Amino acid sequence: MEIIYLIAFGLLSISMLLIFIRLLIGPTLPDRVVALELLATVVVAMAGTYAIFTDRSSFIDVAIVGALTAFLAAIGFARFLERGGPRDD
Amino acid sequence: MMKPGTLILHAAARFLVPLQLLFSVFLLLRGHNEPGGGFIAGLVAAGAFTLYLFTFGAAVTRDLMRVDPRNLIGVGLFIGMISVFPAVLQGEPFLTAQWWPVMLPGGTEIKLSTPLIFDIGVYLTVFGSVMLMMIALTEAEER
Amino acid sequence: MTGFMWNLLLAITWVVLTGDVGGINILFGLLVGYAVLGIMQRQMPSLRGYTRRLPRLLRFLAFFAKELVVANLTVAFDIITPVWHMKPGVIAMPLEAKTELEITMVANIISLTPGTLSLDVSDDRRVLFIHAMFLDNEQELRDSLQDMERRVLEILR
Amino acid sequence: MIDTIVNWIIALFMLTSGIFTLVAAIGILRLPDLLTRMHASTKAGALGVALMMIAVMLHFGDLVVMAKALAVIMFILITAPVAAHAIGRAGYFVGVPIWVNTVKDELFNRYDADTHRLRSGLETEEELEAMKTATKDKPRIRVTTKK
Amino acid sequence: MQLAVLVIYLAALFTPWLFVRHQHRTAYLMALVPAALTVWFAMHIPEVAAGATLVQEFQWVPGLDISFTMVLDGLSLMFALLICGIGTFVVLYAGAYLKGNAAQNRFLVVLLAFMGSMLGLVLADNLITLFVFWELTSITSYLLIGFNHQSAEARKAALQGLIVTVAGGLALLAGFAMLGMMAGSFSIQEILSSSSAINQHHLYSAMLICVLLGAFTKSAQFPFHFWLPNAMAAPTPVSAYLHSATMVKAGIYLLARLQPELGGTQLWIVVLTTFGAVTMLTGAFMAIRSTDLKKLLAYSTVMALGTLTLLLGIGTELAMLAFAAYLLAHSLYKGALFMLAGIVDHEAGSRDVTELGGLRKNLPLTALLVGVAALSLAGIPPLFGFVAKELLLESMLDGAFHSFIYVLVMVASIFVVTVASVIALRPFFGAFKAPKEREKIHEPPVAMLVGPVILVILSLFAGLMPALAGGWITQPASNAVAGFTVEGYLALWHGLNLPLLLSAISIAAGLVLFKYWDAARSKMKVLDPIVARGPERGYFWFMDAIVWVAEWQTRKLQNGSMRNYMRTIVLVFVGLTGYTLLTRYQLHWNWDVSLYFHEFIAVGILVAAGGAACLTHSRLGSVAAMGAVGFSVALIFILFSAPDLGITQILIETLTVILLVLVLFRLPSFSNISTTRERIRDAAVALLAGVLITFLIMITIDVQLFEPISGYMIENSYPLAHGRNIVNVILVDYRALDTLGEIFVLALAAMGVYAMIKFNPETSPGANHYAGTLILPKKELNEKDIVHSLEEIHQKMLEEQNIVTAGSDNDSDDEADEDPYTTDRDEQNGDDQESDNREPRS
Amino acid sequence: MEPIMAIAVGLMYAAAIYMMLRRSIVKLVIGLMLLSNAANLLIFTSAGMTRGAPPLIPEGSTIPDGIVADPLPQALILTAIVIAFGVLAFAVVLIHRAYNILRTDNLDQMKDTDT
Amino acid sequence: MSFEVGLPIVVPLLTGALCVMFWRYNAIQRALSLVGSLAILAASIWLLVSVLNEGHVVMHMGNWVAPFGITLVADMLSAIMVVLTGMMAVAIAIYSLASASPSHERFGYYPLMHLLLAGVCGSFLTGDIFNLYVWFEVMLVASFALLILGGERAQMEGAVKYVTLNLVSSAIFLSAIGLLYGLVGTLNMADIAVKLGSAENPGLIDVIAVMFLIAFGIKAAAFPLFFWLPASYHTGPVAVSALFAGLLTKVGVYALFRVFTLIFNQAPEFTHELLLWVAAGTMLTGVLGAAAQFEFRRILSFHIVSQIGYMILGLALFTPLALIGGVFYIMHHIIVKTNLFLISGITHRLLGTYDLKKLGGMYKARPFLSVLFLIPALSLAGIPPLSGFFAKFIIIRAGVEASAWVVTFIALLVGLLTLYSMIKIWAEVFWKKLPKGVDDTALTAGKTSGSLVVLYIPVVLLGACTLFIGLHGQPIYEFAEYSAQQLLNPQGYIDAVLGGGQ
Ligand code: NA
Ligand code: NA
Repeated sequence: MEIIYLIAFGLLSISMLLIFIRLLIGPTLPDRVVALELLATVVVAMAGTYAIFTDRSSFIDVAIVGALTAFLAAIGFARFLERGGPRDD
Repeated sequence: MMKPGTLILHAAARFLVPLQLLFSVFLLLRGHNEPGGGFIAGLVAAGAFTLYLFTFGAAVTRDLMRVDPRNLIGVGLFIGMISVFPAVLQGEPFLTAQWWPVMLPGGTEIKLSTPLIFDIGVYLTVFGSVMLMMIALTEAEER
Repeated sequence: MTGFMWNLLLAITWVVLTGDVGGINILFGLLVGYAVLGIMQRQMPSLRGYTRRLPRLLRFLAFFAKELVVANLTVAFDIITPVWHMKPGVIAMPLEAKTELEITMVANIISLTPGTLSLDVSDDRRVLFIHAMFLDNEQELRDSLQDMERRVLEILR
Repeated sequence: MIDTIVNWIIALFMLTSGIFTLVAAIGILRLPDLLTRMHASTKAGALGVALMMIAVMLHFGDLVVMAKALAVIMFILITAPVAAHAIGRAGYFVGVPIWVNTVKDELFNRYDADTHRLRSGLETEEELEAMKTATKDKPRIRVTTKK
Repeated sequence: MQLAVLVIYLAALFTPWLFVRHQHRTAYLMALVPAALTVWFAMHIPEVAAGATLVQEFQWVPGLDISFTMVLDGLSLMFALLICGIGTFVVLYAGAYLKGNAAQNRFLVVLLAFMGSMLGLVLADNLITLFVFWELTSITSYLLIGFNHQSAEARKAALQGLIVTVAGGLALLAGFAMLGMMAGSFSIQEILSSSSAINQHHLYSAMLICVLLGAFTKSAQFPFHFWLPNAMAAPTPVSAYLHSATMVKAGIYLLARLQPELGGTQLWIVVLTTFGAVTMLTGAFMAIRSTDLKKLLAYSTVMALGTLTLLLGIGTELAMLAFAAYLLAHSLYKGALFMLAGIVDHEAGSRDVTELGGLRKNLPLTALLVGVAALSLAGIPPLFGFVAKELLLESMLDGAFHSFIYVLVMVASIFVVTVASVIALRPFFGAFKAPKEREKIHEPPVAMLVGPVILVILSLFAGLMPALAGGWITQPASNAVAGFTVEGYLALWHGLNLPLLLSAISIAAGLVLFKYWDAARSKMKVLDPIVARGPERGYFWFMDAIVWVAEWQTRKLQNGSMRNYMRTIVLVFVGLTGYTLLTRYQLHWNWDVSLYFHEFIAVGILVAAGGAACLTHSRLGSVAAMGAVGFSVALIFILFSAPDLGITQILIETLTVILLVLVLFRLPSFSNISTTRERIRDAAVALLAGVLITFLIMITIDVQLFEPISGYMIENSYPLAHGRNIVNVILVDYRALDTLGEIFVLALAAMGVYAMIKFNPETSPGANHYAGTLILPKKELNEKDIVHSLEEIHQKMLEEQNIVTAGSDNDSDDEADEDPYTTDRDEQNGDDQESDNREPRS
Repeated sequence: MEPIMAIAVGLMYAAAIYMMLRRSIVKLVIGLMLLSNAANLLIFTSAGMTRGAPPLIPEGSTIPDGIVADPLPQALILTAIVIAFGVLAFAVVLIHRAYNILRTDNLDQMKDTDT
Repeated sequence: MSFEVGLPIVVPLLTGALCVMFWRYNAIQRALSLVGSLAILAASIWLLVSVLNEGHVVMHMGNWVAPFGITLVADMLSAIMVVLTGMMAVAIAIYSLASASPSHERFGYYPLMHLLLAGVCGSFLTGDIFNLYVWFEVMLVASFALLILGGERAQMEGAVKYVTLNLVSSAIFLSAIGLLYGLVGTLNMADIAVKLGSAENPGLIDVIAVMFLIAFGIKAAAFPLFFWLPASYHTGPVAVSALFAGLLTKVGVYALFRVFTLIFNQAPEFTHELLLWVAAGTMLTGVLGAAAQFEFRRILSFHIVSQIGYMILGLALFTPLALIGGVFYIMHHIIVKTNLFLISGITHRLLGTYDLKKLGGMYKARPFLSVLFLIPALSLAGIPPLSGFFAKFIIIRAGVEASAWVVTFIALLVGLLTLYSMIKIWAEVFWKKLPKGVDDTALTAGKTSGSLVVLYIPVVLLGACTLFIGLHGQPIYEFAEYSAQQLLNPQGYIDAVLGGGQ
């Protein structure tokens, strides 16, 4: 069974890496923000995986908080753009 | 007055904020046994109101909160301080945890304790502090 | 909403009466409350149609899950294949939904459906602007979106 | 026996979740413009989490955990599109480049550069007039900043 | 005796209060205090003359061996009498001299305080107590010299006197510390009576030099003599009191006091005789170059101080006799002369002898008194000055010294006769000459004359009855200085001997020199450059050097550049820690690199995001990268069993990003001003620090010295603290105090943020002035640096980026985007790699 | 794991310090953020890292089953995170205000109180 | 139960919390502030008495025995520091009545001040290294907020440096704690001392010691880490900078004293030698920095640096007498430096500037103020019989007895240069004629206004303390001696905390 978990972890990790690359290359701010948002989502999935992996349900709480809060950053960025912040920045 | 959010955001915020607040209280109350606690709960609550802030603006959020964040901080700190003293009555050092089991009608026992009071103080302070900063910053920006 | 509140209230009463706060018991309380409301709703205007929503909701969820997976696969296919099959574009969709909540629900559901993404609602709330990935057959897309909206509204109204 | 089957189902969910997440990641990396990338991130991402949470539900089988996992799914399903809407809209309006092969843009002409109002295109003449003269509702996007 | 000192201080304290009612008459009232004390001390003369030593013990800080014990022996008695006696006259004199001056009360306060300090100095038994009074005399004298504080000249002179004497005082303190350590006590009596061979101690030389530095600076010995003439900026009573009779003799007093224990060594003899003789000559030489009455007197005082030092250096019994006699004689005539010079200045309006002449008609009494005192100064019988001078010459001839010193003494004696003549004759004889009109010049009030009259009478009296003066006053003093009963006596007539001859020669030569004084002075102008290169230049050089070094250091160290501060601190950290690590620890560790792929990715993203946050040119890109850092940290926390931390990290990260986004809205974008070299240097510094940290962590994880205490926490979390989340239990119970502090930190930060945003000079005008905040003028900005709006910021950023990317083929999306909201989207030029062949949309 | 983390943390420190040596106050703040994260990770790493054993006591027992991660550093880090957040918020707004008043984000132009 | 050891922390925390609660009502805040500061003083004196009776006063917070919980410990040094904090609290509270504007009060002046005091007291009393970090931060953030209160340009410029460099210090401190915990697995300082005492690897301990030295060195403004202090201390409201001047850097010094006597005492030939050079550099650079300045508070700020050098010198020499000197110096300096800043505030009130070139005429117009200035100024320069003299004398004597000639020479030289600076202020502000064009209406106003009287009260009180210590130094000396004795024998501290048996 462990191999499955590790494959799942591997898939999520590679996802993180790819998302991170998008975060780096942008090119515009919204692109980065979308990447960041997705990164947070993957962290939530990671927490879930880890909960299964270690058989500890406590990690689900992390997932809940992640799911509930992480999008706020995106809203913040969106607000920045809406108020006239430069998109290239 | 600039209209801060969009329709979709408005609706989402109205829906999400109560959920987040509820969740924050949940985190607060069971923090002693599971991940959570006053600090985390306070941050979640602050996150909720920050969403509201971004969606509806500072004035509306202030109105929603009713209490000035500084009062929240003051009360939070004061509650935090309250938990310092009950032990003195027992001749025990400051901050010694005191537990008062309370029997609810229906046979359930709830344990009131100074750590819980303390956690509530933490919750209010954290909540108040973050909101004080966020609202002030937003107001400065809205000017 | 009122209906759900009543349901919750009944469940809580059930829990208090039985004196057992366990999760199973709460669930059972909810079920009992739901059943009771099913009987009562004919006499109370504010509760009218409450119990009908549950089956609708379940049906919608099934539909939505199917859409989610199937359409996701389409998108996924396009993503992982080297050549782009997509024909993206922004379309304006006239809205049936009226209230803020309805519009938001519709918009969100559409966003969650692969291939479509709600961008914004016009100021007069009549039109939802949607970014779609596959505009090969625009009318078909519009139809399915309208179908989706109808289903959502069915639950909400 | 049942345990094994459940385990395999869990494994299936986990792997699917991973794959969908990966698809989202590839999508966000490969897709040509912001809006299409957001398709990948919103759906595949949400689906990835949802599937993982279903795996969690199955794995723990505990009611509380199931409720929590359900909450995660619900929250993701609510917040992901909202965030996508916020970013997509803002990105579009500040002029983030759009893919050249985009075939249609009905939003394009509905957006008034002067008043920054978003018209539906279904307004009557009077409504349009009223919109132009209504000064108290300022645009949602700031045109200029304070000097 | 403690009471005596205290009474004077109390008198000082009450003066302002009395002054309100009695004005300048307060001085006459106050003169009663030293007068009474003079009487009181005089009553002890017989006792002390009989060889008794009065001791009054009193503890002060016993822990430090500092006592307030006071001792009255021959030496202190002589000084006490001089201090109180001359003090009485000076206070009286000051009452009249400064009549009508608004600051007279302050003057009296400080003068009395000085008197108390001086008295304390000579009575103290404890070295440290002595030092306390020593410094007090420096400070009070500073205040007195700077009496005319609105004149920059006076301030400068006062500062000079203070710096020189305090510098010496600090050396003295070190000397005392050493002496106390060597003798095992700070009590002078114990030191003098102890059997410890202090002059054999290996620190003796160092200690002696320190003590001598103190004494020499205070007593204006060469090369520190320059401050004394400059101190003549002080009002005359001050000069009369401090700079002739008392304070400048404090150093002499100290040397005399310690002579029995410290004296007699080769070092002592050589240093004291050499510096004494040189000082003597310097004083005499400088005196005849001067035309200002007070300068003349001041330099002759320098000469006298040199003489006294010389005598202490000689150290024979005869020298001790001469020492005490000379000291007394000098105090008597010099005190009188200063006061008289003040009268001349006061009445005639000048104290420059070249501007004065023929005043004897208007100031007959003054002229007479000056004449008599000058006789004493010149050492002419039957005045006490003669007695002292005879003894001086005798003890000179008695000792076996280099002939150089004889010559010096003779030259000085000749010059001093000239000086005396100048003082006595030039202002009073010849044609009338004075800045003031003749009719307005008349004898001063009695209060100003009392002192000179009595002092001159005493000079005469002591000269006529040297045995009496010797037996009662100077011989007990000599005994105290010598440390044993000195054989010998004071007499006016020692018979025809070599000293008498020398005396006669010097008088004759001095008179001859006086005749050609004006010519000689102009001839001596040739020497001015040499004089100008005197030790005073050293003082100025030192003061300039301080300011120069200070400014240089400030330019180098405290140069206002935060980055320099930062870099210094980091380098210190790296240097010190690295040095310690390399020199004091053997580097060794075991690698344990078992890790999962996903962990590696998490860490990799962490590092990459951190790097990206550094290297990106976009502010918000940097913020987004920080978000990624935060999420990877959260992931690491999750992967390593810290769910609470994971949750907190996610929440905090989100809020931080929001905060940054809110704030960055108003801030300009990054600009690349640093040169590549700068960046490489900073990167090197940063990397060094990073490597160091890595090493430290590696060592720490390799070395686990003890079991952590958290085992107890884990075991008792549920049974005792009723919590299942141990981290939370630690936070709210085990370490609740930390958490208590932490919420206060957060609250404080919030209050600070709130205040920053809402409270500024515009919102609350005047508030900052009221609170005493530093208010700088509005900053002048270069027009090109002023940024008015976001568009400009944006524009500027783009321009800068164009500059940065100019020449590179990396065509990114930073085109000059005049209006980002344009509806005419198609006009936007290609800005994506993917958007090369844009098609029209419908 | 720890050695890798040690290197990562070292790099974080380096990045933080590098940022704090820039002229721009915004970069300074980014540096501060990195620094506080790095310090937290340092504590986390040097106290030893444990996989999959959160310091929680399961229902029904009074001590955790098996070895759990050291809860104390976690509590310390939690405190440190909060403190760092407060401080950082302050710093961020400070540069905001400083910029508003001085109209420059160049640290080298902030010398008027200090030369 | 020894509540007195907790009260000096709890009282200002409570005052602060209450002040925040009543943020709308300035009058209530003022009253709370006054009562609160008096209460700190009372509690601290209670503590001092207890320490004199019992040697060490210990309280295990939350009733968790050491080393598992956080233990508050007061030895003589802590008690002295806390008493001084109480005194400063009262002085500043009074001064603030007439120097804090209503705006300042509305924006948290009083709670910030009391929480700063809480942080200071907490730092002095805690026996836990991480808890020390927490109190440091409380103190630091409170000081940040106080420093910028008013939003002047100078404040912002100063604060950027103050905040950044202090945060660097905190980061180093935190890192050192992390490493230390990794090594010994405990946070209680007495426990750390026991464990390090029995550890085999002193070299590594020295590395940690050096990190602590740097972290606390920054807080204490030691050479070459002091830059933040002269850049910022003179910018804030004057009562605030007075409080900072007296207390904040002393917390760093206290921490150095604490850890380098209790924990890192294994290799004094290395660590304390290092401290010696730090001390020498601090004394010298500080005093030279001042010589180039012409701003009242800036001169004083640089002198804080130089005086810190003396205190560190006391620790570095590490002999009983030297430690006595160090402690004595701390006591003296807190009072004197606070007082000097307060006086600078009065002259500012009278003439509206801190620039020496624009000040003047004070001696003529305000003779009483002149005397009040001379007392602390001369004391700072080490002129007898004021408190500073004994402080300096003990240090110098200790230096001589330890044959540390170079530093002793520097200490003496610095004494001279300190006098030079003080005299510069005296000559410029008091003696010099008032320069033309300076508004002197407040200066020449015949009657002393009520608010000015309030400003004088703490100055007089502190001046009296300086005089008292100078004239009757024995009790203070005994306090210092007692604390030095305890510092040199950490076993007593360890036994008191760990219960002796462990
Ligand atoms: Na370890
Ligand atoms: Na270790």
